[in-house]
Amino acid sequence: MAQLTMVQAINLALRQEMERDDRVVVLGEDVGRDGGVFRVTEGLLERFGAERLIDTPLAESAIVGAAIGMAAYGLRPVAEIQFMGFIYAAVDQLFAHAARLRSRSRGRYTCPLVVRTPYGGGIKAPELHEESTEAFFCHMPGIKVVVPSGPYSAKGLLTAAIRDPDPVLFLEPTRLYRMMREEVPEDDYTLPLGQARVVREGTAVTVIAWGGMLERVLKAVVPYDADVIDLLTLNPFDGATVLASVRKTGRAVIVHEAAKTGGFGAEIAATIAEEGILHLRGPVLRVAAPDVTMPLPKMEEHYLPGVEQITRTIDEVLRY
Amino acid sequence: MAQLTMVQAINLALRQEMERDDRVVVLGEDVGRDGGVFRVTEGLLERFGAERLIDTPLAESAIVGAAIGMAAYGLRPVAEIQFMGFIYAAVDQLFAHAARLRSRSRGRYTCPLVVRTPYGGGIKAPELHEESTEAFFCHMPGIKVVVPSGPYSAKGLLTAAIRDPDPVLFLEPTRLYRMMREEVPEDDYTLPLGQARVVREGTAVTVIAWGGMLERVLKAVVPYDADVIDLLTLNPFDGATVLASVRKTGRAVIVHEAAKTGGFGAEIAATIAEEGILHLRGPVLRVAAPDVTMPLPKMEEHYLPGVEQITRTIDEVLRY
Amino acid sequence: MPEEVLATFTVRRLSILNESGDADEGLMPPLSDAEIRRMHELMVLARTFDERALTLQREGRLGTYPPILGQEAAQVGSALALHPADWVFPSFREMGVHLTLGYPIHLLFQYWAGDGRGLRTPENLTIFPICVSVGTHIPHAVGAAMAARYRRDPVAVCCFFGDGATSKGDFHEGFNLAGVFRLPVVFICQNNQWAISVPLQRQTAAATLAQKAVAYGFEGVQVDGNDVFAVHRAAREALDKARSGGGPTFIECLTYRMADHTTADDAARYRPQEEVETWRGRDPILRLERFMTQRGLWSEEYARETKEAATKAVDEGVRTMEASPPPAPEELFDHTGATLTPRQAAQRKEP
Amino acid sequence: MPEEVLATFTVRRLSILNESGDADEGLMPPLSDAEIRRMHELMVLARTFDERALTLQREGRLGTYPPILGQEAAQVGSALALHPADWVFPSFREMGVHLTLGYPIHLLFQYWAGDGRGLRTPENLTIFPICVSVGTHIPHAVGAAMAARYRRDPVAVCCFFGDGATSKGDFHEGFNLAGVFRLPVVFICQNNQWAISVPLQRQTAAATLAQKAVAYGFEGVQVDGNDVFAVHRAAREALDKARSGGGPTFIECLTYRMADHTTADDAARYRPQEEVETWRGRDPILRLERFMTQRGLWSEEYARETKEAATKAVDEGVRTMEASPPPAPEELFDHTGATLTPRQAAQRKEP
Ligand SMILES: Cc1ncc(C[n+]2csc(CCOP(=O)(O)OP(=O)(O)O)c2C)c(N)n1
Ligand SMILES: Cc1ncc(C[n+]2csc(CCOP(=O)(O)OP(=O)(O)O)c2C)c(N)n1
Ligand SMILES: [Mg+2]
Ligand SMILES: [Mg+2]
Repeated sequence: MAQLTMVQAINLALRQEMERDDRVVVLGEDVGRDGGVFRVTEGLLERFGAERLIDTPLAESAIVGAAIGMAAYGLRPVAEIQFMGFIYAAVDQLFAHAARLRSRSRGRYTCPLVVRTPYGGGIKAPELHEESTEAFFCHMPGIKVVVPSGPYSAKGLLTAAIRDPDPVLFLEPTRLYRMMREEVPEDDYTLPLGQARVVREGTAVTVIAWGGMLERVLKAVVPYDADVIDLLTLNPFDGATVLASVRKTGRAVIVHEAAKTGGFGAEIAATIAEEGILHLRGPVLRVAAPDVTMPLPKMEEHYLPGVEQITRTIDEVLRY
Repeated sequence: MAQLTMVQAINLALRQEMERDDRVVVLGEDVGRDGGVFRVTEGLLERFGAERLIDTPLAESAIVGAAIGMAAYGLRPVAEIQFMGFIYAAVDQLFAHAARLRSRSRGRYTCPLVVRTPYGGGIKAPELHEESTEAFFCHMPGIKVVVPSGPYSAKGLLTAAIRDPDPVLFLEPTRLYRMMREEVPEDDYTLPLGQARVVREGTAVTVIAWGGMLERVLKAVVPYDADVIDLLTLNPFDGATVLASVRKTGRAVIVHEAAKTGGFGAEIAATIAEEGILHLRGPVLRVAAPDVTMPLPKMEEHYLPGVEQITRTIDEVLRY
Repeated sequence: MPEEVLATFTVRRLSILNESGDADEGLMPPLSDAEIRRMHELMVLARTFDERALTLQREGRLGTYPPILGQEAAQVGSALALHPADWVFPSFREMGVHLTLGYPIHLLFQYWAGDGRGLRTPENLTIFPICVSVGTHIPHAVGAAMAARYRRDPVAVCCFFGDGATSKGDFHEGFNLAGVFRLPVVFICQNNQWAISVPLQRQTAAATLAQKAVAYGFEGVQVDGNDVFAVHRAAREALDKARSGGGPTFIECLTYRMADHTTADDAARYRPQEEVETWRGRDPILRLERFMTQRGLWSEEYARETKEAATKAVDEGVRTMEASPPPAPEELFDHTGATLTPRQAAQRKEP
Repeated sequence: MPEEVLATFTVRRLSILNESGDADEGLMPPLSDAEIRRMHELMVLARTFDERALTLQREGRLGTYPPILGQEAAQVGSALALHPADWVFPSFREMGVHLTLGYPIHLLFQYWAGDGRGLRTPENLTIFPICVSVGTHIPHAVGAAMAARYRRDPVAVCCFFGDGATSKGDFHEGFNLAGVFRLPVVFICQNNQWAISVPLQRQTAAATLAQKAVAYGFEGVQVDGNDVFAVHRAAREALDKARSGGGPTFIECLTYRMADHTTADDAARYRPQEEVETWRGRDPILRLERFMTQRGLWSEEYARETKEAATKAVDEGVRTMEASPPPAPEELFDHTGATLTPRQAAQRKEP
């Protein structure tokens, strides 16, 4: 077992799945020769050749669209969108097609496709390189949305995503790519999609987060008796784990780095308001970015929720 | 004052704004000679000529993209996407550009653009002709989302949308196009964006809806002492009106025809859970379509929330 | 500007069978009499299906329907060039392709009646579901071709679309990918000269659609789309080329949409009746019948039998379609994913 | 297939100034000595800016930066053909265009330092904000051209992008629209032969990018992008044509990206150093200097003064940029909409 970064863990997952299953192919911009702009696919071209590590032209809709055709034909494509800010051009292929191929054909054709993309803020990158609009994709039945929060979960979830019989959007928190190392087994393991992870147990408040925010949440909760839930899969999300925790603590704080209005925190809060309200002692609070688009680097720390903001919100809900 | 259908009301709004302001131009597929597939732009080509009623090639991204350029140049384009199911191809232009032009240029360029599109179910149309994925667009700061619920609100809101200095997505509930007539003044009037309408006052439960569902809600609430709120603008939505009502009634039911998970009902419920929870007597319930994509016509009534389902949910919340 | 010439491109047009039914024997594809009759029978079946669909729609037994009248040669001629293992990616106006390939008639009707179960392609066929969103299936075809090549499968992929589709970004991105990877794919555009109310000259300033292939570094050719022999020959050559590693081809079938865009449309609002009349004279079935008459392949009796067989098949399709019970409400949940999400499972149980 | 030829297209290449600095006098655009010196000075300014940006980035004073080294002729030559009222839609690698048009140097630096305020174009210029999302600004340029035409404004719109952008759907949809409406727009592609690690031959199977205009029914031409006279002449003619109602033109400037894609990239991973060396010999500034020497427009002193002036302007830009206070946190909310939403107003007040 080795201490790996998230980039290495994802690379390992791809490598192992490609070894295991010749249906797995990777396509995207600069994924081959260059090994990806974050080096996530480094060394895979050398190992698997240009037929399985496909450098495509600069065309996001075609990357996802072609991957749909490949998936329907029987392959297991893993498409990379270079940054989440460029996935919008592929939304039509994702929503009108990937999500619906199985239902449109009443099960005759399926779409076992993974779309990977770096996402989230905090890396001081140019415009559109730090989007965190995961909520868009959580309102489309037929697509799963998965967000790892570290190297270990990245490998286990990506392996599960590649083996999943349906399309999965796999969002990789860019800020975490090299921020930490974790023990990541060489062995084949998967983490089940749709299952949250209780990272820390407590009884006073439930704090729910995913991806790049989890690290900040874990810093913020140190002085509190908090249950911390790492959602891992956003769609379908693990309502049972969330509700069990809220029933125990009676208080909920949801943290995400996307703009507040319409963010995925809304769905979690709504679910709690619908199914857990009788156990609540106070409001369900959301810590989120303000309702503006991601600014350029000089402003990004004013935008992203910080530890202090999380602490303040926990304090607020503890007043009830 | 005349009794108009929604199609006529929208046509009148377009005509009057085009008379009033030569910056207003209409572009889209079949909007000119054909007068639009729903006849919404009927007669406008004859009145304003092909320079202002622009039949475009079949290219949704270019329709919105070109409209952005026109708006930045100083016009007030009204772009039509023929059905909401085809707007996904324009999401990149909407999210990466229309929403951000003002902030990207720090106010130097603006984007006073309206994108109109028929939306929603219940018309027994082919696949992708009955989408109601309004929630996607409510998570993008910089874009307003407006949904009229009848001829009168359609004219007032569309006029306001055209005069708005920022991009507005104007969703026209297709099912209502010719379902009802209302008194619609010839006179110039606007309904302010961002303001909900209390359609009916009551004290036992707040029912919140918009667009095509309002009509069903109004049928369902007849026997109840219900406050009914027609949201009209989804982003930015009128939280104050919603919260004032919930404070009064202590109970909330939100009705929308989109799939439940991640639908805009989540944001309303979350807002109530955050800011109105102390006044709640029971759970905030959502009546929504199930988490599947819109089916073909033979199944559509199994998909769309019906009067009975609304009634049942009101009964449920009244038990608290 | 006087400059160095870097490259020259030509766009060619293939036609074999003229309106009088005379064929250029030098260009005729190798077809036996039986095969020619089969072509004709399928075109008659396609037209019979189409006529019935319009009737059923008027009677409220089908939903919105897009007629194929006038495009039978483009559809049957090209589909007859396909091999059973080839993959087909249709748009929404290729019922002649479906019928030629043996897609069950009752399923076609079922789909157009608004019942999604009609889109479940039988296991023996590799036809993708009808694509309503114009042009967006082109990348799927390209992806399937990538997969076929990766698998070393000796198959071609064939993708159908209309003139309007050539304006979409996905047309471009897909074509470009096909060119870069020299994929085994044949693109067949039925240029019926209208995209609802938008005529070809407002769809593009290019004089032909075929020339759009120049942008992607592969061959584009225009054929007379009402000439079943020209269509068949071009499709056969392009499919053979694709299967043998020669890369993609773009075939523009110049034809005409004789009917309204769909049953929800009224073409009289936007196009002159004379144009329609001009094209009526170019009817693809009439033309083939003239040829068959010259060849001695046509007789009153043959014609009657052909029409009867078509009518019978269509009748049966309608009967089977209408005998199938309506979908059960729970079927809503059947194919969103391989398994139900917890929330879907709960929703499925709701009254 | 033997067939009728419908149309023939040729793609031409314009070059005027060769690597030795000899110009084809017959093709030379009309330029005074002062104008030629101005060209040179701007190219030197562009290079000086670029060198400084790289230094600043290494020192942590700028963020990720995309160098323009080697593309100065394509940028300065074309930008000098613009009129003040023309509208310009840049991508992200046209700082030479900005500098030629007089975009304040400190704002350019501010933007690349990660401060959005640098993108507020001064009122006297009509340059659109830098577009990071490749190719997606092409429809904006087309829309602006539609608006200009509607207003009867005698202006041209000029849109810049790279070779990678030609693969995007928006390139296609925008070009097609420009063709259909014969709009006053000039598309200038700096084909620097790489899109990050993807070489031109993997970007498209077309032999030239210029030929892509065939698909849209308007003229495409390739020019030697390291030849400032050829670029200038082609741009001037195309812009004049656009302003006088002649419709769109596509100009492919064949050039080379001499540096890494950005400061975050390492081109040595994917391309041979020899290729870069070959292109070093084709340096656009060197070539112009050789021409100027032959013409007696160049001297050691002129060269020194030019470099000094450029350095001074860039120094001043850096100083002004670094003297500007950082943005205040509340500025986050300043320009999302004309007014704040109630929720934004509340968020703005939060600590
Ligand atoms: C992406 C998209 N935009 C708009 C529509 C609405 N629509 C349906 S068919 C059609 C015209 C299609 O024209 P063409 O591609 O020439 O095919 P044809 O109908 O002539 O067979 C339009 C605009 C659609 N289905 N998909
Ligand atoms: C739509 C989109 N996809 C991906 C990227 C990431 N990216 C930035 S530049 C670039 C290559 C651009 O190549 P080209 O158009 O040739 O311009 P150049 O960088 O050579 O100037 C890529 C892939 C992007 N910015 N936008
Ligand atoms: Mg057509
Ligand atoms: Mg390039």
